[in-house]
Amino acid sequence: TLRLAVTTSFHNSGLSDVLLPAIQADTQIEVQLLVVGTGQAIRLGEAGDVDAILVHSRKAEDAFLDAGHGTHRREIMYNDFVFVGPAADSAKVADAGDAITVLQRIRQARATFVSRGDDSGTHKKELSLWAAAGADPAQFDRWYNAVGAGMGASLNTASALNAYIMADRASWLNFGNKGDLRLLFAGDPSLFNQYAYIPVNPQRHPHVKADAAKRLEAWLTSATARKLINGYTVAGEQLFTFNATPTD
Amino acid sequence: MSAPMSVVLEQAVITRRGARILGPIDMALGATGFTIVLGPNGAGKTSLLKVLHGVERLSSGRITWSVPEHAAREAQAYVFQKPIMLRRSVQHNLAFPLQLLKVGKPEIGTRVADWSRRIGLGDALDRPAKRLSGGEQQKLALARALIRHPQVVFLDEPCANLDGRSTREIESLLLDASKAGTRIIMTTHDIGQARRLASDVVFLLNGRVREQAAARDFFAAQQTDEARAFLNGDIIE
Amino acid sequence: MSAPMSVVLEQAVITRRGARILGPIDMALGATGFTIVLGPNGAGKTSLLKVLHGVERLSSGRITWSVPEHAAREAQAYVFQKPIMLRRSVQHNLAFPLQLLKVGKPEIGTRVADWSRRIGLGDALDRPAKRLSGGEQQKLALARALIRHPQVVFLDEPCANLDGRSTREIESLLLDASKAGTRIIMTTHDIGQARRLASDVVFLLNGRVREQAAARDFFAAQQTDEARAFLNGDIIE
Amino acid sequence: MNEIWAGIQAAFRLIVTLDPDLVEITLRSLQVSLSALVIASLFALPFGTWLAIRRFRFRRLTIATLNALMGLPPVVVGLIVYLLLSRSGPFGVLGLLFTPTAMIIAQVIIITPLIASITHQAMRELWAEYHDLLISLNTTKRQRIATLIWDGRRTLLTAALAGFGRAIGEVGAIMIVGGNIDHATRVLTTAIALETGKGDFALALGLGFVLIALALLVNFAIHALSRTEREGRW
Amino acid sequence: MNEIWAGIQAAFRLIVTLDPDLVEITLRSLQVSLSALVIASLFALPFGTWLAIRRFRFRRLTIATLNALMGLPPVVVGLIVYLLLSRSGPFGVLGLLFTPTAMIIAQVIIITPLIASITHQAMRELWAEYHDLLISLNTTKRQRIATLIWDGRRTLLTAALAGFGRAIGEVGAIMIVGGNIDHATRVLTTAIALETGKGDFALALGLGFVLIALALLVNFAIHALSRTEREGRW
Ligand SMILES: Nc1ncnc2c1ncn2[C@@H]1O[C@H](COP(=O)(O)OP(=O)(O)OP(=O)(O)O)[C@@H](O)[C@H]1O
Ligand SMILES: Nc1ncnc2c1ncn2[C@@H]1O[C@H](COP(=O)(O)OP(=O)(O)OP(=O)(O)O)[C@@H](O)[C@H]1O
Ligand SMILES: [Mg+2]
Ligand SMILES: [Mg+2]
Repeated sequence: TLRLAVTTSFHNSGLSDVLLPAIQADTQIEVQLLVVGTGQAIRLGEAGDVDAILVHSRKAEDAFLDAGHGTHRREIMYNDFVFVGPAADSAKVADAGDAITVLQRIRQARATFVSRGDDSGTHKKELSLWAAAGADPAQFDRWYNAVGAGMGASLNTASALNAYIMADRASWLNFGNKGDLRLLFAGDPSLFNQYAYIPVNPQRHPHVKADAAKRLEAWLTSATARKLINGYTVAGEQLFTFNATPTD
Repeated sequence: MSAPMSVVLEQAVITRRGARILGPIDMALGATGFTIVLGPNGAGKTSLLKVLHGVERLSSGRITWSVPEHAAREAQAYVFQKPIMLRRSVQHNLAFPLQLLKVGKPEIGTRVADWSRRIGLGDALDRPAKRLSGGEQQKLALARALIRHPQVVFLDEPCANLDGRSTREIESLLLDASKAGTRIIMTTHDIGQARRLASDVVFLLNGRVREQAAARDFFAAQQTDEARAFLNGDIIE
Repeated sequence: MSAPMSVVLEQAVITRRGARILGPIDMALGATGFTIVLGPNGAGKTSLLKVLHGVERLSSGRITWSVPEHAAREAQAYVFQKPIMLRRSVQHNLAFPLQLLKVGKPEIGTRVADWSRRIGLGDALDRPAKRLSGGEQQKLALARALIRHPQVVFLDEPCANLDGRSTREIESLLLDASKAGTRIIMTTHDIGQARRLASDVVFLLNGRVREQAAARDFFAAQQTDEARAFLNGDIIE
Repeated sequence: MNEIWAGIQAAFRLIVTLDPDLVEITLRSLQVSLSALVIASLFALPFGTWLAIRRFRFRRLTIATLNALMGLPPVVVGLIVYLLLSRSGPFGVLGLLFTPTAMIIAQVIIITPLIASITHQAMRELWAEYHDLLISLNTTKRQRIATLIWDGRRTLLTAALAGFGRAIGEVGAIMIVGGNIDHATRVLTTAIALETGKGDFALALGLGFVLIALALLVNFAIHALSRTEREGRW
Repeated sequence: MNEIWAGIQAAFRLIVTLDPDLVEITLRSLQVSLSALVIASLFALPFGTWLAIRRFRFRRLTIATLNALMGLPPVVVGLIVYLLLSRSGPFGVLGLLFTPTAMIIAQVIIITPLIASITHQAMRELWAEYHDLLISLNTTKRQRIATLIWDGRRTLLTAALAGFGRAIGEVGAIMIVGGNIDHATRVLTTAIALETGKGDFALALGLGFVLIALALLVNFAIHALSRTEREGRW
């Protein structure tokens, strides 16, 4: 068995339910998923409580590697973030040109907006976009709600507040409590969300199952994985795009 | 004084976990008098009093007071064999029955002062009742029962733990009350006391009424050997 | 029978929330005899017995048994004024003190059977003790105290709720035990009983020892007016 | 390991610097939990006592159910309250969702069975003791309950404190109905959950120790007020 | 609203179809919480009783602290247990992290103060009643505690049930130390939290109702065994 720390957004996508059995079958590795916040996933890796992590937050990943906690970083796939909001779309973001504009319009309209506010990959991405839009969420008032919760919980809050929110496509499509929220904007390349796989460093933690981690990496970057990942759809939409460079 | 209260028991029976502990009893008690209930330990005296007062329910049979249930309960008071002390000070124990009746504060104050003095606890008003000595608790329980001026009083061995003087005082107090028309039903193991107080006697044995008679006749000549044996403190039957 | 046990109180005092409820008492009790402690309600009889037995602590002063503390406690038994019933059946109440001493099952069985018979509860073995009548509980408490064959027994008004016959039986039982060498220290409000049983008397008043004498002398001629008044059931001073 | 040490330091720092955010969420925690405690007690104390004195057909069933409800999973309670208060729910119009009020409602539901059960258990003893007297004095149900609660107040303290403890440490329910919105519904426990998710264990522990300190404070205060230990027979 | 209805249906479906996953996590919930209850009781009952009979210098302080510990925030307990069991923690070598054992440890820590406090409160009454007799019979401390626990067993039931309730419904701590790993450490409460996160309220509620049903079942069973209500003075 191998323990892999993943983020809520990845788990909520439901892709894991497809991959794990296949992995089990092809490699006889039973992968145990620990679904936690990005930060916590990193910490689990540092402590050596998991054998590898699969996250999407470049900065944190690099820091993790620089500190020598991981052996190397291997990009696996990406999905993208989408802007979700009330069907009425009071802020008129649907026809915006790019993500920056979306945020600016929301801000101008002072439309209720829900932010993860939990330092997760998603949250970091949102903050970077705000920065690019030349705004600082710290200055915002009541309309901006930093809920400090996972993707699902935040979506629940947004749905109850009928608010705008930035979510990853996977979580959104699998989300069961949409209320009258709609997907309003997507597609801007700046919204792409790269997932990377990092095995925990066996020099640091002798007990980690390094070879299993290696075999899993090999599988994740294999053609089988490509087929399954690209082939995984929810409501007819493809969620993830496999972009690992196969080992030659 | 309101309507006189007499009571009738018909085929009254109490059974507890299969065993019959009282009855069947057919008995009538008049509206006046000082009834002493006699009988050996475990005869059923306490049970009988509790049934009459209504704190213990009948398993079968009937009990009927001459006045409506509610009126009856209102006008009765009971002094239990083991004094039940509220976890409060002496004075709050005395005040409690009056507070339940929403009696005015000053009125309560005077009555409490009066009764605490009568039972010699005038300077123990603020002591926790549970810390009183056995006899003091018994006296307190008695005062708490009489402070409402009940028409009917049940007393279950009220002097068991009292010293000679207190016993005498309580006895005269009860006799006065009785003369003043209070109906008293009391148990005791002190035959001398029974002779001094009783106007009529009920003799219980194994949960049944073995003998019921005017005190004079009963003490002069018992109808049953058991009663005779009991009075002599001999082994019964 | 092991070493005789006498006890000495020196300047013994109990104060509770400021009030002195006992003492100062200087008193010595010999290793043999049948001591009756007399005194009005609230005199401090129970407190004195509890101090001697060691369930109540002294606020000041000293108490010294002729044998080591532990040995003393081992060989003593106490019957409380209010019977304390374990929430168990009659037989388990009787067996309890023996179980504590790890007495063998069969031995326990026979002793329990014997004592339950003596107190007339032979056919109530499985009844919850708390449901017994007042007198039955008092007899059970007595049996539970004596079942260990203690050398010293403290009895706090043991016959208060007993009928004439039971009282007689208990008295003879106590006299036998006393003759057999058991040290008995007992309180009662029944002067007659005191006369029948006492070998010597301690008369308490307001927490102080007012008089201590051989029974014969005491009942023949009291040294103090208070004692005289007490025996006549008059108001004291 | 050293995280625990770091946590203690964090707690210390937070307290000495009187970090404004900390003060804010701490006060909110207190406000929510104490309100919940008071409201729950108003139901639970009389109800538990009533259960102790009243004999009716389904009494045992009721008590067993009450005991079972002590196991109400906070998340489920939170979910139900959420559904009731959400705009699409029956009470949506009140707009209570994501307000401290909603958190109080959820906590009241969670701690009421706990307080009622403990009350019932404590009151049975006292009722056994008072039964004959109170019947004899011909008291009304109301008077009986009042008398028992008053004379048993010291033993009821534990019931109340247990309820408070459950409330102040609870996170599952208030996270859902409160939303852990910064400066609006964030309390100590939700903040702790958040920091844990972020992986900032030191801060999480720090807040945790602050919470424990708070609980200690409240308990000492209450114990000081009602001199519990003076009670008893000694 | 209709979600609640959907939830009831989901619960019904899960139960009638005896969904294997459901059975698995339900049994695990039971196993973890009952183990925690047993272990905690082994400490808490004697300790609470001991507190009731023993008088020592810092008694009041101890009791107040114990009461305060009823408010231990599960998340914090989880965090601390995590740090202790973590590979880089002192007990890392045991490899207990993310196992049911770890979850039991956390729950024991959470419910012990609760059980001990209720025990202490219940035992003070009984001790007041037995005090003179047990002293007079010259009993050892051990014998006193044993006697009180035995004769007070029915009142202690509430303490135990409260502990069980707290354990079975708890999620914060076991989420952290258990990790909610499918087929390994997933229990009802963590599963509920998961489904809530996915926004699948029907399933979450369904699981919640199953959990409540479970609690009811356990309580009825226990009540049936110990005929609580036969006790008392009636
Ligand atoms: N709840 C009960 N369950 C079983 N037996 C009971 C119960 N209550 C009373 N008894 C039995 O019924 C009998 C009568 O009890 P009761 O208290 O009326 O006797 P009593 O005449 O008052 O005796 P005493 O003079 O000792 O007070 C006793 O043998 C007692 O053991
Ligand atoms: N814990 C206490 N706190 C305050 N006062 C107490 C306490 N215990 C006993 N007293 C008082 O001390 C006095 C003596 O009590 P004690 O029980 O020894 O009297 P007693 O001689 O046994 O009386 P009785 O014949 O009624 O049993 C009483 O006035 C009682 O109120
Ligand atoms: Mg009686
Ligand atoms: Mg006394």
